[in-house]
Formats: sequence, structure tokens, C-alpha cells
Amino acid sequence: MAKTADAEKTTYQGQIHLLQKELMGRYFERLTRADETGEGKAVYMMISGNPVELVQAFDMIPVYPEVNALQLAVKKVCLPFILKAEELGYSMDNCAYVKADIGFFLSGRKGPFGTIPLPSLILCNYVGCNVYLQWFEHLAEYSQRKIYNLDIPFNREASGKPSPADITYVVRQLEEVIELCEKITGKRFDYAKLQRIVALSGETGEIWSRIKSLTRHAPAPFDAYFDSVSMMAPLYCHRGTEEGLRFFEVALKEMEEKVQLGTGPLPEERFRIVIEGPPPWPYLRAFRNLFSKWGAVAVASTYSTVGGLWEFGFKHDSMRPLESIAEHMLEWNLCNRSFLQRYDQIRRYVEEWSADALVIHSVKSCRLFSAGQGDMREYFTKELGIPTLLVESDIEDPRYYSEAQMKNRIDAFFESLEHRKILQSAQATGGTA
Amino acid sequence: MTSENFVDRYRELIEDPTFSRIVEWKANHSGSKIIGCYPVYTPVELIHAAGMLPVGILGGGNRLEIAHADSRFQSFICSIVKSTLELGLTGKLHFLDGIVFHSICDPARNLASVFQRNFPQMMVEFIHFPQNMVSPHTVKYLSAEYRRIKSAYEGLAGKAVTDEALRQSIRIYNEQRKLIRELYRIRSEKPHNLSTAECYVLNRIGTLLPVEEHIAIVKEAIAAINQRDEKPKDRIRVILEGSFCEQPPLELIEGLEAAGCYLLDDDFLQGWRWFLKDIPLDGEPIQNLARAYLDHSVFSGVKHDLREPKSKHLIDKVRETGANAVIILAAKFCEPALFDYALYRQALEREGIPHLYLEFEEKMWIFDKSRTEVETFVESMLFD
Amino acid sequence: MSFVAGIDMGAKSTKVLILDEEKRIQGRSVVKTRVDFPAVAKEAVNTALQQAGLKEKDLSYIATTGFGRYNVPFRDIQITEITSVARGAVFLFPKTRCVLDIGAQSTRAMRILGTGKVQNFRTNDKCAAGAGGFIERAAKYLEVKIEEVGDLSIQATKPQTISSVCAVLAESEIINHVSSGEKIGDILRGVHNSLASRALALIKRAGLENEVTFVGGVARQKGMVKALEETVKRKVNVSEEPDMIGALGAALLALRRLEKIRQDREKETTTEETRAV
Amino acid sequence: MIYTAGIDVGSAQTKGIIINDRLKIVSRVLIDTGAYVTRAAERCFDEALKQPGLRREDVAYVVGTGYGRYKVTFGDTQITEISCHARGASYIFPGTRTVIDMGGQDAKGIKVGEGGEVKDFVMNDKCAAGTGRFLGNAADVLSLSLDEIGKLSLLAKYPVRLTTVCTVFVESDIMSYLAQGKKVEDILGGVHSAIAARTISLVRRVGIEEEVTFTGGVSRNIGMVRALEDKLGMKLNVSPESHFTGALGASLFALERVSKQSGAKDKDEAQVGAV
Repeated sequence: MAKTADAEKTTYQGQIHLLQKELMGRYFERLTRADETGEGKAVYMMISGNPVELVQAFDMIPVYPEVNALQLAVKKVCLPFILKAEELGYSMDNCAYVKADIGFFLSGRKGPFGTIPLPSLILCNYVGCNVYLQWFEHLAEYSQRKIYNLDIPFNREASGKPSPADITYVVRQLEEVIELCEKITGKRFDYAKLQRIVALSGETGEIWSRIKSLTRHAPAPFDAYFDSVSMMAPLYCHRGTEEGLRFFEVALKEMEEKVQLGTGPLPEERFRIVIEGPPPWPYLRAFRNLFSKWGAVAVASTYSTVGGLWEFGFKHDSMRPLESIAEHMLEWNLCNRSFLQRYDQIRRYVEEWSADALVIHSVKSCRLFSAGQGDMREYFTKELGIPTLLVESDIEDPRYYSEAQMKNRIDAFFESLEHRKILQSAQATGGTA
Repeated sequence: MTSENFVDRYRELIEDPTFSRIVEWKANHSGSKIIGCYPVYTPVELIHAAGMLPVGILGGGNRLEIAHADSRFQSFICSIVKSTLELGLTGKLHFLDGIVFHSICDPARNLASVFQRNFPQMMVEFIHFPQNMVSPHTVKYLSAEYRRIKSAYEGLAGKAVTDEALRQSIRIYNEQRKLIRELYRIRSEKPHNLSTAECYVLNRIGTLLPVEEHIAIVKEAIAAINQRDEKPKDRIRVILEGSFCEQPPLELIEGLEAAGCYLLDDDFLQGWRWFLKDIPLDGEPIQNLARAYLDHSVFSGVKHDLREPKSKHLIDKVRETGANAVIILAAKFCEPALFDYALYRQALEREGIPHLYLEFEEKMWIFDKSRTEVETFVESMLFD
Repeated sequence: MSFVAGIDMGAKSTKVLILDEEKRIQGRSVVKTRVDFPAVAKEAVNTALQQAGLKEKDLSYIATTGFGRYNVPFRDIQITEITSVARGAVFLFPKTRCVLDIGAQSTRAMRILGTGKVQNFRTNDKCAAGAGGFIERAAKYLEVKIEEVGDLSIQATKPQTISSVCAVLAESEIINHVSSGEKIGDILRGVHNSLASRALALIKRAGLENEVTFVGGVARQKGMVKALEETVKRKVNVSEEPDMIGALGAALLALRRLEKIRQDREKETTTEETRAV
Repeated sequence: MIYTAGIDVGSAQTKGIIINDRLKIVSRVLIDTGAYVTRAAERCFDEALKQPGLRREDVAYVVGTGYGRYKVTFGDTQITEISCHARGASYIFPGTRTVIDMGGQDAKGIKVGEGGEVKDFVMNDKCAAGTGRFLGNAADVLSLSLDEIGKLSLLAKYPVRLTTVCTVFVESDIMSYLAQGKKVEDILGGVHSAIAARTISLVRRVGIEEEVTFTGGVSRNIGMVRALEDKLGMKLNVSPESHFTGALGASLFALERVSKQSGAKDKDEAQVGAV
């Protein structure tokens, strides 16, 4: 039955976590320097399906307001910024990611992780999330800086493929962004350089997908939800660079070794789960422990594919740099895929990564993720007969996390999974069950 | 009242959650198809030109009990998403051959997927409206998107849509939109002669009736209204903004007026009076539709036109109509409206325009809180 | 000498205040609100009249406020509680520019002018609800009398945080604090603090101005006042009878209407006289 | 003779049950939880021991359940109320396939297997938390006691419609209806049918299969039983001691642990079968 609260916590603290800290530390130093000395030009962008390659091609600095919000939450300092935004007129019901970042932006942009420079370009890569449009529109009004809506048609056809018209539309816009960047930086666009960067992205993506397929092993070498998070930041901030690539080579090597040794993030892997939805950043550790305590390890997660979905065969192509950037934005990331395509993605995870159950973490802030997850639960429990748990809290707003409720639901869920196991083993051993 | 009140005449029609009027229409037009149009805006001309009936599917109002949909969409999702799904899950949308959603917000987009899964017999279309209003390539994209929708509907209707037919449909809807613009003009000039509730009802029935029928009704109504000569009351004059998708219950609209407001303008049912001027008939009709969307459509919280600041249109409205104040009437949990408010609030305060912020839900049944707030707002403007 | 009455019919109790022309209080009464509103109002008015040694016919004007303002058939006018509370607060504390009203059901913040005219106001958001009722339920759960809450809370040494804005989830947080053995005073202070921080958010939305007056029944709780002062970082005005201010404001508005009516009459009579000449 | 106990520490009340290895209930106790949870659990256990005149060491195994389960410091382990209600319900009514549990904090729908194991379960959404309290608040606003409102609601002729199942806002809704002069029984009728509707749409998520057993504190409210039965169009199993279901389930689990530990193989399998 239920272990007491002080049961095993995750013991895993591998190299990649240290390497990641160092890498991101350098990144934030660069941002702080940019703010203080005006050295380098910052481009604000959104995570989902980000075209970071273009930004790298002009040696501009990619800045993701989502990363600011995330850091503020993890460091547990987001609430005052959320409240500041609410004083301005933002609603209790608006996305708290936006509120935290806007409160932060209007309070001097200085965080415990570093200082965020003002944007030279606000590049709204509108990939799925409608709130992005509001978010950047507001930042543009407050900062009075140049804004460009890079409009990505939603992946809406039954085929799940973008139409030729969609691709041309996006490529044309990318060319307009290139002109903008030339104006802002005063540099000529270097096509060969973009090809080199896209090639690096291609390799990085490929290694990332190999890393992800390692969790098909039992035990999984790392937690594809809680540990993937550490590998995501480099994927967005350093994709298309040599050091970014190196990071993933090290990560792959480390994970392959763990597979050899048959070790995972927990002393014992008792349940293999798929997790859908973003984490509750302000309570990440507490949330993780609720699973560790049951020996539950995430073998796959949808959240780790918001920036790009590489594990199903996509690879950036340096021969068609702009086209493949367009395809990445249109098709190969979670946010621009329809809700039903996500059902399918999760189904594949459960089957191909041989998971026991699905856990849906429904966050109020991000409706792109959460709106309709009740129907998702319906589909997985009733159509596919996969044990599914749905819990609610938030990605950013600490006021929406209710420890007692969370614990009660998660404990009960794993208790019932354990019962299934007892029954199954009983049947297996020819018990009189 | 020198002429009958249109609210009484059409209330039942617009509040009937069983759509009996449309079910009847289908019975009398065997073989004709019906396409549901989810807010905000649908290029109804494409549906009309294919010989099908576009019907506004705007949620279930406050007569529908939500018993199934709340197990699919969480408590923090707006009412219209749930009530529309509830209509489907309880078989009240059986008369629809198809339904069309578009990229207004994240819940609406996921709702399209949930409809696909739960109602396989329905043709569920999703239009991605462009949000890049400045690129010269956008018109090409939107035209392509419209052609995609057109051919889908040609397939469903089993007939090709000629440019001529499309021009004809554009002409008819131009006329309808012109008449509605006229209603709004009368209301803002003589609000004592045309209440907002009436103006709303006359507009709302247009989402439920064949356009030709609606045109006749509105013509007749305008004639009748022009005969009226009511005594203006001592009320504050306000602009209402924020209800462009989910629609407030009639009682709430009536309540705002009863509490002492003349509403000079609003953004109810915005999508059904989407264009500021007629869509040209000469030239390639699909392109004209696309062009009109980009360059001659009304402001909307779900259309991100970076060519002017978000709040400009609102401030202009106040100035042009000479209103004393603004009421923001936003649907609970409607992210676009709630985000817009943050910028409106700051702009209105800069401009020294008093405003009241109210939230509503279509399923609302009790109005005491909003009544108290509006009364207070009016009191604060009248007494000193 | 003529008299007016202000009736504040709230969710939990009905308050009546009788004023004379000099704005002196002649009578007051508080009666528990029951389902039969008109009867309750009558009863409350009569008690106040007795105290003032007056008869019903002595009342020249009656203004009602509160959620039951429409349920008093013998009223001359009804005003919302926000308008009346603002008038009352400014009468007692003329420098007030910001009023916070925490009643049994709802919390309201308003920014006002020297005249008591409401410039801007905010009532609490559904999901940030939490008013007197919330404290009462907490007290009930913690098995302490509502009168004791204020004193227990003010003695708190290590206030517990209650982070959830939803009053329901906040209650389960209280239950958690209880089950992890926290002191009752510390939990109650946590309740007060969470209410205060929600109040601050409202006040800021309405516009935080220098002098703040705190009205409504909850203002009787010392711990709440302290929590509020700490959160808004300034001293707040609290009168001895913070829950009578709605009735007071209504009575004051009644007086103004009375004057207005008199002036109009005089005008008429004078014009008649001039015609007569 | 082996004795085991189940202590169910709820937000409002604490329930205790002691059974013996012949699966006979030898004592049951119900007390208010109050502000000192650990003490409540202790008190409940001691009272339960008194009736049959047992000493603590006579009880081989104690399982704590309910919100305060981790406060049953003297317990051997703790199990969530979901598992315990499922187990207890199908012990009292072996035909049980669906359990509706309404307590002070949460409402739950549980799909149970033949052995009383949890096949699937759902708990109320954030915004419908505090089901029991919802009724409590309604009673408070109308200054009635919890036991009265159920019976009164049965008298409703024209039940009102509530706009919300939010515990916080039911109060203002009720005040508004009072202000409109609605009858108390009609308001209560509305309150009960609102919760019933909400709960059924919750339970539907696990699929409603007969027999349906209604447990938890609220199941003692006849108005709620009727409201659920009307909306479901089927009879509900309601035991007169339905509020003890969780504690009973806990004591059964306890017994199972003991027999496991005592390692008697045949018993073990029997128990596994019974799980």
C-alpha cells in the first residue's frame, strides 16, 4: 500500500544537469551583458516551433519570454509579478505566464537568473497558441519596439500535412523576417551560414530523438518529463550552435551508459507512465516526489515536444533551409498540431514506449494544452482502456496548486494500479483470483 | 410605444435551444444542407453560394442545462464552448450537415477536434484566419484557404460554385450588412427610439433565418422604427465592448438599459456585420472576400492588426458618438476579451474616459451583482 | 425638525439609522435578516424610532441600501451599498479617498472624491471571493466564537500562509494547517492575511489613495485591521460601528434628497407668488 | 482471535471500525474531527476499543484513511479513501459496480471490480470542491441544520435553478432567490438537484454501471439520495451506516495485510481473490 511521504525521492543528478546549469548560466550572462552594455541585439520569440536558426544566422540573441516566466516560477518569485499585472487590469483568468512576464518586464526585467535586454525585434512566431499574439502585442505596446507577426497556418487538414500554399506563405514571411534582420543588424544575410546552422539543428534534433528513444528501455535511463525539462532549454537557446550540439552528444553518451548499467532516475521503476501537459513550475519538486514515492517514471511526455517534435522522423535539411524551417513550424511541433493529432501522439507513446498509464496534468493558464482534456481522458479510458488520471493545477500561478487534492488523487491512482498488478500476477501464478 | 416591441416578437425564436425554426426549415427544404457557423466570423457567402443555409451556432443560452460537456471541458473554460458541445452531445444539432470553426482562441480550436471525434457524421471545417495583416503574400494565402473551404462545400452540396453565384451571394449579404449598419446608426443617434435589446434581437435573428427573409424583416423594422418618436430619458450614454463571441443573456442587456444606460454602440454578433463597407462585386470574388477581410473588416479582439494600437478604435468610437463612458462586458474566461481589457483600461484612464468592467456568462440566470455594479456606476455619474 | 432614516438590508443583518436635519444620530437598530424582508425592515425601523422617541410619521424620507434594498416597500429611494458606504465613510473621515468594505458576502473597494462621489470601484472576483463568511466558516471549523477571532489572530506569532485565492480550496488549506497541528491563532491570522492581500489587489485596481477607511462588519476584528494595515502599509480609519456606515450613508443621501425636494417646492411657490402679483 | 481496525479521518468527522478475522464488526465509533486531528484519531480509536473491551495491543493492524490519514500516527499504514470506499461498499453490497462518494471535501465516482478493486475513479474538478460544505453553506444561509435540509428539499414544487456549483457563490445565489421571495423548499430543491446533476456528470466519466452504491457523509441526506435516484432513473444502495464505509474498507484491508504477513498461503490466495 501507500508508502509514507518520506519514501524514496529521486536520486538522479547526472552530468547533463550540471552541464545544463553551466550552459544556461552562460546564456543568461550573455543576456545580462546585452542589457548592460547594449552588446548584441535581442529577438523576443516564442518557444513553440521556434525558428531560432534565423536568429543565429544574424548572431542575434534569442530571448524567450516563456523562459523568463518559467525561471520566475521555479525560483518561486513569480507571484508579485503576477499581482502587478493584475493591478494593471489583467484578469485572474488570464494566462499567468503572460502576467508574470509582463509584470517582470514592467518592473525592470531583473530576475535572480539574470537581466533580460529590451528587444530589437519582437518576432511573434504564432505557432498554435493564440495567447502568443496577445502577449507580444502587449509587449510591443509597452516597449514601442518593432513587432512582426510570423503567421503559421494551423495544422488543420485531415492528412495532418500543411498544404503547399501554407508552406509558400511561411517561406515568404521568413524572407520578410530576413529583410527585417538585415535592417536591424546592418548585416547582409549569409545563406551558406544559415545552411551550416540548419545542418547543426538537423544533427542536434536527430541526437535528441535518439536520446528520447532510450526511454523505451526498462528501466528508463531518465525521466522523460522531469529530466527532459533540463534538456529543453539548450534545445531552444543553443540549437544550431556547436556547443548546443556538444551538449546533446554528452547527454546521449551518458544516457546510453545508464542503459548499459540498467540504472534509472529511481532506485526502482515500478510504474511506467506518459505525462501530458506542462509541469507546475512553482511546485516542480513537490510534484515530482508524489510520483517518485510510487516508483513512477515518465517514459514519454508531450510537453517535451512543444518546441519541436523530432522523435517521429523529422530532420532539418540544410539543402532546403527555409523550407525545412517552415515545415518545422507548420508540422513538427506539438503546438501547431490538432488536438486529435495529440491523442495519436500520446497513443504511440503508450504503445511504443510500453507505458502502464497516462497522467494528464491540466493547467489553467495554458488552454492550448488543457481545453478539452476531459475528452482526451474519455478517449483513453473508454476507447483504449488505458488507465488515465487527470489532475488540475497551474503552470505558473502558485495560487492554483492544492497539495492535499493532488496527493489524494495521485495516491489513489497508483493504489488502483497496484491492485491491477496484484491481480495480474495472481492470475499469472495461477492464483484463485 | 408607437410600434410593437421586436424583443417580444422574436425572443422565443432566438432563445429556443431546440432550434425548432431551423428543423422546420430543413423539413420543408428536403435535400438542402445546413452549415453551423461558430463565432466570430464566417465567410457565409461561400456557404450560401453552394445553396446551403449558414446558421449561427452561438452556444445554448441560459435555458440549457450543462450535464455532459463539463466532463470534457474544465471549469476554467468559457461557457459557449461547453454549451455548444452540450447541444451536440444531447442531439440538438442533428440538423447540421457541417459546422465551421476558426482560429479565434485555443478552446475554440480544440473544440473543433472534439467535434470531429464525437460527431463523425458532421463535416467539421476549421479556417485559419491570417494574423499577418502587412505581408503582401497574405491575400494569396487567404484566397487559397477560401478556395479550400469552397471546394469542401462544393463536395458536400454536390454542386460547383461559379464566380457568378458567389458574386450574387456577396451582393445579397452586402445588402443585409448595410441594413444592419443602418440599424446601428439609428440606435446611436436616437437610442430612445431603438433599444439595444431590440437592435440585438433584429440582428440575432439574422443568424437563424435565410438571409433573404432577414432582409425583408429588417427593412420593415427600420420603416416602423423611423415612425417612432419617444421621449429621451435621463440616462448616461455608453459604448459597450467585449461581447464579440459569447453573447450575454437578453435579460442582462435589458438590465443594463433599465439601470440607466443608453448604449450607443456595442460589439454583439460582430461577425454578422463584419465589413465596414460593401465588398466589391467586380473582379475575382474570392480575392475580394480575402481583401475585404484584411482591409475593410471591423476591429476584433481575435484579429491582430498591428497597423494601429489596440485601443484606438474604442477611443475613436467614444469621441465620434459623444458617449460619456464605456462598459466592458467580457465573457468570463474569454482570454481575448480579458487581454484586450488590460490595454483598454490603461488607454481609457489616459484619456480620462470613465469605464465599468463587468463579466458575464451566457448561462447566467441571476443578475443581482451586475445590476448593483451598473446602478452604482450610473449613480456615480449622475449624483455628485 | 424633520427626520430621515437609512436602512441597510444586508445578507446577515439589517441596520437602521435615524438622522435629524443637523445630521445628528437620533436612533439606531440592528436586526438579524430573516426571509421575510419587509417585516424585518419594519421591525428594525420601529426599534430605531422607539430609541429616538419618534413615530413613523415623523420620518420625512427613507433611503434603503444593501442587497435587500428593493424589498422595503415603504422606501422613498434605493441606493446601492457602494454609493452609500462611500458617503458614510467620507462623513466620518473627511480625508478618506479610498474605502474598503468587507461584508458577509462580498468585498468592495472604491476610490472616492471629497464629496463622497464614487470615482472608481471594484467588487471581488468570483474566484477571489472570500469575505466575512469565509472567516466565519474558518472560525466554525476551528471551534472558536466569531467574537474571539480578532483577538486570537492578533496574538499570532507565526502566521500560516493560505495561498489559494479560491475560498473553497483555501478552506482545505486551513484543514491541512489544522491537521499538521498549527496554532489556531496563527491559522486565523493566515485567514486575515489572505483576505487582506485579496483586498489590497481590489484596492489597487480601484486605485490606492492616501487615506483608507475600512468599513463593514469584519472591520470589528482587530486582527483583520492589523493584517490590512500591514498589507496596505499605512494606518486605516475604522469607526466604532463599521457595520453601520452603509445605513449612515443612506440616511445622509436621504437628507440631501429632502433638501432638494424642499428647494424645488420653494421655487414653485415663489414662482406662483410672482405670478399672483 | 485477530482484530484489525480502520480509522477514517475526514475533514468534518472521524470514523472508526474494528473487525475480527471472521469479518464481524465488533465496534464502530463516530466523533467530530475538530481542530486537533491527531487527537481525534487517537480518541476515536480508544473509544472503539472500549466497546468490546479491547486493549491496543489486541489489534493486530490499523489502517488510516481519509484526508487526515497521515495523522493516524499509531496506524500501520494508510490508504486513500477511494480504495477504502470501493472496498467497503462492495463488502456491504457485493453487487456494487459503481460507487458515488460524497464527503465534506470531495465528490468521487468510483468504478469497482467484482473483488471491490478500483478500476477507475474521478474526483470533482477544482471548482466543484467541497460538496458537503456546499450543502452546509446552503443550510447556514437559510439558518437551518444539515439534517433538516434534505427532508425539506423533498417538498419542493418549483425547484429554482442555480447558476453555479461553486460553494462560495451558492450563498449569494440563495440570497438573491430569497430576495425574489422564492420558497425555502424550492431553493433547497434547486440546491440538491444542482449537486446531483453535477455529481452524475462527474460519475458518468467512469461510466455508470449497476449496482450503484452511495457512500459518505452526504449519503445520509435523503434529499440527495432522491435527487440522484430521480436523475439516474435507478435505485441506489444506501446502507444506514454508509458513512462508515471508508473505515470498514480500511479495516478489511488491515485484515488482509495481517493474513499476508502471517503468510498462510491458502488464506493469502483467498485474500487476493477477495481483493
